[in-house]
Amino acid sequence: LLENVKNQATEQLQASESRYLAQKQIAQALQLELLELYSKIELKTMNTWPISDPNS
Amino acid sequence: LLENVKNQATEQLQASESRYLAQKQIAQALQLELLELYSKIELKTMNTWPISDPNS
Amino acid sequence: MADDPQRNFRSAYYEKMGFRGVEEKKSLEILLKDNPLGVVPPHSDSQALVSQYRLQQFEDVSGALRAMRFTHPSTPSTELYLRMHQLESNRLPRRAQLSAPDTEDENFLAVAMAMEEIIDDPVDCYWLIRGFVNQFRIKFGDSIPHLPKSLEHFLSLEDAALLSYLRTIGALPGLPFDLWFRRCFAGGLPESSLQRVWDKVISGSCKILVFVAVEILLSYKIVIMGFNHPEAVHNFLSNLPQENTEAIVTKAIELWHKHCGTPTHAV
Repeated sequence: LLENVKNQATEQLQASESRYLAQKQIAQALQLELLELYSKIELKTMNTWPISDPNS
Repeated sequence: LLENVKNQATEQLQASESRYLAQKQIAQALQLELLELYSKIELKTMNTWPISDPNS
Repeated sequence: MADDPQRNFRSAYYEKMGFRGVEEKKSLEILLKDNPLGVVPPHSDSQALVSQYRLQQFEDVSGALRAMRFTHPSTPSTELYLRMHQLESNRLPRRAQLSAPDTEDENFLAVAMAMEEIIDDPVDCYWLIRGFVNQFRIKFGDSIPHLPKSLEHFLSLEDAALLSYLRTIGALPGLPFDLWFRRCFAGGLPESSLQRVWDKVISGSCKILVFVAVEILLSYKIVIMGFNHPEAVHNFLSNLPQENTEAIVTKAIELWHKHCGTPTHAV
């Protein structure tokens, strides 16, 4: 019975872990996209509107 | 002992789930931020360079 | 026992706080004892894994906030904790609409600041704040709006004259209810007194907050009855003298026992 409980727990934990990792991949991709976008905006801002605030 | 193993497993699983849920919220927040930025870029593009491609 | 007993010790505590805190009676007390030696954390082998998960969660959330430029390396830690908590509970404001903290944010920040004085490690500290705030909301959210009435009730039993004086000068609605019942006295009581109150809150009673408030009023009855304006009462109670608080808390706990018996589940 103990073995059984342990196995079950391990399986659940692994499932949770893989869900976490999947979600983390997504967030990482989004974060990269965000970075890219920020630098694009700032580049444009620098090139074309040197005075304006990048966050405006 | 069995109780102990079960408790341990529950604690681990809860911590793992919490980590997963946080990651999920992160992805959501990043998505919202991206959406906002995109719409900002498009707005600027429309207003100032009507011909140019927003992704350029 | 690992090399840093304090850390394990806290891990054990915040675990209780996060998951089984309501049943634990002495949690904060245990946590905050000066000498944790001899206390073996439960399930110490699983602690490592749990700590690792929490560290990752902390880094994931704070990292995302930095990427979104909500925070930067010099953001005060309490503000970081606030944003982290907002992100985790899906209440992060839009960055374009960031405004001054509202009352709820201020309450969170006050709790965070008090917790930070107690707990050094940022991961532990955030975990404890998060646990405290969430647990408080889930467990007592419905009771909190009734606490001012409850205060009136117990004050009428303990000192009807004082109550009627407060009523006469119109000071009742202006009592610092946010400080008392939403911040749980964070920022209003010195650390050691605060810990004793929070310990009771964590073990499952928000009614202790009422009794602390009653005892504060009773202890400063003469001062309070010297004020004619509600603002004066409010200002005094919002900046309470810090000398007498241990005795006030002790009396409050006695009062709580008196009115609620063995108040394990008195809400």
